[in-house]
Amino acid sequence: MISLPDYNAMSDADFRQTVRSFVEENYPDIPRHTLSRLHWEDVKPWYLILSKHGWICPTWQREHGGMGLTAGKHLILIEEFERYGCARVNDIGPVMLGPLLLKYGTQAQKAFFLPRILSGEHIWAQGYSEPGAGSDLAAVRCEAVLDGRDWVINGQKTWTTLGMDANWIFILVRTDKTVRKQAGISFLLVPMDAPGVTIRNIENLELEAEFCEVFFDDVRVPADHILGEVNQGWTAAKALLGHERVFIGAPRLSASAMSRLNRIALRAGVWDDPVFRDRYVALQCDVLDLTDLFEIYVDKLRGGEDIGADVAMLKIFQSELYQRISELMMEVAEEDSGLRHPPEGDRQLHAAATYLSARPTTIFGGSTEIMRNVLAKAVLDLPS
Amino acid sequence: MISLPDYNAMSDADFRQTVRSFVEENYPDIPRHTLSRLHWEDVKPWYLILSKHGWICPTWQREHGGMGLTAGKHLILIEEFERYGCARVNDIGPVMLGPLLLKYGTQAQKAFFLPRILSGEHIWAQGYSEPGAGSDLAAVRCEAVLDGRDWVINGQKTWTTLGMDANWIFILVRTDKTVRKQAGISFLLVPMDAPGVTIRNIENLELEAEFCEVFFDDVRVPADHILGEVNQGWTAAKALLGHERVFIGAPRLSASAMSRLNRIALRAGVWDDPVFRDRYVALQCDVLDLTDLFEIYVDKLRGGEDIGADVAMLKIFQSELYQRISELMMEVAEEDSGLRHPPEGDRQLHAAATYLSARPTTIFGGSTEIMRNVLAKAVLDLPS
Amino acid sequence: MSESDTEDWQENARMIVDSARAIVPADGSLSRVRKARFHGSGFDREVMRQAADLGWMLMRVEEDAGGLGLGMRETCALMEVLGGGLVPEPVLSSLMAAAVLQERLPEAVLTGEAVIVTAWQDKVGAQDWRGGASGGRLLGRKYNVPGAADADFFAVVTGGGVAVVPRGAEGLTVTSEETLDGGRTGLLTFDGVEAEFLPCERVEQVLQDARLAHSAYLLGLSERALTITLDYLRVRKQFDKPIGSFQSLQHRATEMKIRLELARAAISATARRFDTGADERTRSRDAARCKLRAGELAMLVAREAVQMHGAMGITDEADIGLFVRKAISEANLFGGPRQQRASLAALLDQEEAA
Amino acid sequence: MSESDTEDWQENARMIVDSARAIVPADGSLSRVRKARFHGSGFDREVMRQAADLGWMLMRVEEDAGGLGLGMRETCALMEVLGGGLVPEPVLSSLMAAAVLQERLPEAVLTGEAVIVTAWQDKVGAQDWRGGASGGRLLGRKYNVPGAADADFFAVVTGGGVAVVPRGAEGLTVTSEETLDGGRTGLLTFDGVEAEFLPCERVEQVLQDARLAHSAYLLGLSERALTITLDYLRVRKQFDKPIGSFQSLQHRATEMKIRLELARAAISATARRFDTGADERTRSRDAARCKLRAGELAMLVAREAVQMHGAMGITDEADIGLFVRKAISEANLFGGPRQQRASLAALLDQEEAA
Repeated sequence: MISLPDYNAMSDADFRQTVRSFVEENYPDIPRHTLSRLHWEDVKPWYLILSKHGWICPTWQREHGGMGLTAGKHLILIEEFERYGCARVNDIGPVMLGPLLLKYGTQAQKAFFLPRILSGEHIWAQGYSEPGAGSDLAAVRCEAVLDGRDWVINGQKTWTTLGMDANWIFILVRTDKTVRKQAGISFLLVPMDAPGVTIRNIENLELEAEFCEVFFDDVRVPADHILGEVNQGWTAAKALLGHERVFIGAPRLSASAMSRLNRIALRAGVWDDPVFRDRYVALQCDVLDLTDLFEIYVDKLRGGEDIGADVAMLKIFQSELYQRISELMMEVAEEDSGLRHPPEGDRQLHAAATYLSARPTTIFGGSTEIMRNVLAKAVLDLPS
Repeated sequence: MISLPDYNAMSDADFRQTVRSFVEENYPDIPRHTLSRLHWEDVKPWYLILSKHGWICPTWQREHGGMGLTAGKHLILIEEFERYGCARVNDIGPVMLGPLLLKYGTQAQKAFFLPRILSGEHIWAQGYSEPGAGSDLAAVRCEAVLDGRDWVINGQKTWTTLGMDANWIFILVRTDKTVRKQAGISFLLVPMDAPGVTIRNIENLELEAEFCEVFFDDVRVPADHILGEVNQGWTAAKALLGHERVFIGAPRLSASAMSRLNRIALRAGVWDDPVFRDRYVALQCDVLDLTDLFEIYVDKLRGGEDIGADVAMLKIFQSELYQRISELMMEVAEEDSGLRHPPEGDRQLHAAATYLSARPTTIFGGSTEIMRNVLAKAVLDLPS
Repeated sequence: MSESDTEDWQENARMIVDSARAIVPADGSLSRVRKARFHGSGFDREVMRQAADLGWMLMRVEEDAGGLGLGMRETCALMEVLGGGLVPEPVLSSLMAAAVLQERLPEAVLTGEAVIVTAWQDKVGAQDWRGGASGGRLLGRKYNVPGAADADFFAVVTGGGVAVVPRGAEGLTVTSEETLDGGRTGLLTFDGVEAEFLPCERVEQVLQDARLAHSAYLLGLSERALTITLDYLRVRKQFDKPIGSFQSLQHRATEMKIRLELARAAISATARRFDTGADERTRSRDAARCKLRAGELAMLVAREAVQMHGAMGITDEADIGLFVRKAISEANLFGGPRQQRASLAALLDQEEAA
Repeated sequence: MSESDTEDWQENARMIVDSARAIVPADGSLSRVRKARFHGSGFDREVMRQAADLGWMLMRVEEDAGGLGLGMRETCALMEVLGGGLVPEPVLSSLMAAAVLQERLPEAVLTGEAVIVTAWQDKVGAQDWRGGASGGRLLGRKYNVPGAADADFFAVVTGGGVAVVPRGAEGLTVTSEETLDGGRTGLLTFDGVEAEFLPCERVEQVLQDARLAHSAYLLGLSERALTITLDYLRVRKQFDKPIGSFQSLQHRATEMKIRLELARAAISATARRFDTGADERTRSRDAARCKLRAGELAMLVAREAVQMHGAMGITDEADIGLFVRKAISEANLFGGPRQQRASLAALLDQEEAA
């Protein structure tokens, strides 16, 4: 195991500098500041470098091969990675599955899976949504039946982000149809090369295959490929929310979009137009106010406080703000808003790229509509 | 009976000129272009002049003492009255009850009530809403029980516009509690001086007593003071909607608010501000587009076509537009937006007067929320 | 306003809309449109030939110039159908060329053998068109020329007159870039191209007409996108209920409907005013107002259609995506909202002075 | 940022907020506020005396000038409570006078015998304050002076220094007009009033502080109005269901909540930055940003509160109306959104240059 310094003992400023130097020294020759996700073949060098230095799983405890960062330090790491424009790696294993394994996994599961996430041998995908179970996730119908020593799985998952890059997938399956829908769900771990697993890529509006459908046709996995107890999968699936929501609501996406808007406006010759400026400063205030709100949640994370349902406010406002910025970009870009490729080959000037990349932010990870339902009930205490 | 020319035979232009001359010659020395309603004592001279000339009930057939105007001609009359700024009279009798009497009334009812509306002897109020029955009007609880030859009425009405000026009121009352709520409602005609009727004025945000509550405490009216059949009141109450909705959606309120906004902007010195102009022209387009949409409905009226539920679009957009104009006024008026009285004594410059008068337009006559529910179901065919 | 020609134009419009069914399938299929994306010129010459056969090239040519002399009401009716079908061919640009050239429209265009498009825009983000002519030659650039990738002639509009330039003219460089909807937008660069400049006094009017006609295209697009979205709201279920039963989506859907009907009313009334004689200020104002309304409508419907389709909305395979891509590709043609509001604000000055 | 004084300020703020309960009833009763409307000076001298007794007049006076030297965090905490209680007294204007005058604040003000308010604004719709001094005398006008109808002293801020002018000064005319919330706004006219001009370098800072403090007042007002509206949504029934169960109202309510929490976060972070040392550009930008956010919040909540209360919302008897009237009376004080955005746009130029 790699021996790492105690990052949490560093001052924030020192740690920030450490991360900055690390990134500058180690980031490989792959794209930076991409708006869309890179595939495994392109981002693999960065994953392996992070892996080699013990930096691939920042939040795992050190005894499990992680960096053991506090939430505050983790945020600094994210900020510096974003500042440099580091591509996002296939991080479902490090971010989603790892913590669940640590909490619910058996000793054997931990011993088998954790090192393989750390090394990059296992690249995981998340199989939650189905054609009939999106916002209403608990309506999953993909089912698993115990047949001797195997689970036999039949059904379909969809919107599986970068599923085509993964060699393992964790899925929510129905294992009891006779109970309340949340109570009959289990959490299975499935190798993508198991007989009966097929995938079909789905192109998104950016014409990239970022997600896929995964079909399970009499797929068999050993009975011990279950995480947690039978019919307790819903609890595990829900356990991850909370801390991550704060990061989703961070003002970074909007702030970087503002700097692109600035450049697009300069190119379009409207930077000095008072009408444009009036709208620009209003958006700028939105970003700054969001930053102040975000800091409140970061302080809570730093202080080890639990994050309540109210964090949905961050996600709603951030994603809608990002979209509003992208919409002003489109207006400012005028006829160039319709170009498929960046003007002058400069991605910063490509209004449509931001516009399209902003669309899923109000849909995935809890749609704005679902988030508002949650806020209305859990925070505003309005009746059903 | 007064002998009137056949106005419908005139060209639109000739009729418009006729109305314009009539107003200029006959309008009494009472306020014009008021944003709030006048009370009976102030508007009475105008009512009596209209009455004397046979112009008080423009839509009633001529044999009943009306002008017998077609919808198209009626619209011209309304436009010219508004153009001159004629105060609105207490018109519940002419506009609401009259047509209902003509459709559902007995010969005796018509003979008794119609002439008294025409003469101004009876001033009517409408008693529909109750504290628990606003948007959900069919939930009326004010009840009437037949006791011998009398209806005995107990309960309360509220939001009765200019009820304090009326000497008669028509009310929806519950006469059968055992059936579907719409099926147990009757329509009674009640003199305000009947023992047991008390009223309490309600001041509105403009600090004027424009409406009141009316309480019924063992109020007795003869059994024949019912309009239509027992338990058929809901049908009568609903019968009036349709044509009137077109007039509610007319762009006049918004157009006149724009001219006030123009003056307020000039006074505030922002008329040349490009940021203001950008918002001003956007609102101006809204008014012009609304005018084009309104004309489509006017053409339907002229052609005698039925008006469908889609007319709610006019009301929603008009009332929200009027409010948006008033909100820009408030912004432009800066610190003066908070003044109770008009700056320089000029009501045209009083942003808050428009702001406040615009508030009820999205609430009364079918709230925007109810109108959108109706549109979603009846026009967009969306499921319940 | 004169309504004496009411029945005439309605009958004409009906015939033209019917004829468009040869190009826009009555069953709403978008398979041709989908297949044509992202390769070749972005449009089908065969469809342009059909359009010529159907007489569309003569619609905006006056009767005494040998045309059909049809009005903007008929033109908008046609454009609305083309928008609903997301037709990628440069029909409007060809009609503009015909309107500018009148009896001087090349014969090969009328027979459908050749395709002509209009090149007018001097720069991105402005509605200027007077550049390009210098000393009897064409110089400089013309932006956003639809169909440029495979057109045979360009009607090049300049302050010095209009020039019909064949594709192969010496000194003319034609380049084009892919657009998000899978088509291409052209850039013409003139390096002293010899040309005959024909006098033309109606350029500004043709541009106003085009702005209105393009608004009708966006209206058709938006209406179909709303219809598809409403269909989805009726059938897609979550929490055991159709999502169209959720009040917040219902209320947002009614807002789209209201904006759509405002656009329809404005476009239809403006087309009538254009056909029955409107003064220059009214033409200028109403063309801008229609374009503002229709452009914002298309962007609103695009945004809400994606959101209401949820994850389906951000796939390329769902047809709604074709509407979204077309909306964001074309909403700003003939001037985005910024330009329209600026020109309306300029008219405000005239009103004050008047 | 230094957080060493975290506990200090929190304890101070708690004490001040507690002390405000003498003026703002803990049970939320608005009967005093309602009764005070539309007669007299629009405020209660007794309450101003209480405020002085509670030491508020010394809050913004430095410790070496004999004051408490409290920060903007404590001030905003107080203003938020006053806003929630719709307190009509000119507390902020008095605190401004104290901040400007420091050790020169009249003794009678400290004891609560006399009321002082600040007169700074040169014209409606602008944040200019340098006018008024000419040749050692006061000339011209000062607008929007709160409490002018019954104040004893005016701290008149000019480019030539600040002058403490007693109400009865020769050449001073005090008039006041009713405001929609039932208070009065004052206009001072100086016809060559003799005055001693005390030097003062902190006017712009005090105005930034006031802009922030007034934002906190609007925040308190908005929060209470939202609370009342949510209560109404929970109990008011239509169609046999509480109207708060209707999704479209729920979603709009969440939007108010989000805007409210943004305002709270911005005001709280700005107050901390002000207290821990922010440069001039940050101060200027953040004061404008808080005022923009809070002003728009108050107007949003006012609009939605009326609509969600239905007919009750347009009566004067429902308490929500008091909030609506106060919101529209005060949202534009210290500059409406137009002014704030304009000053933010001006800062944009500095950023570019920087």
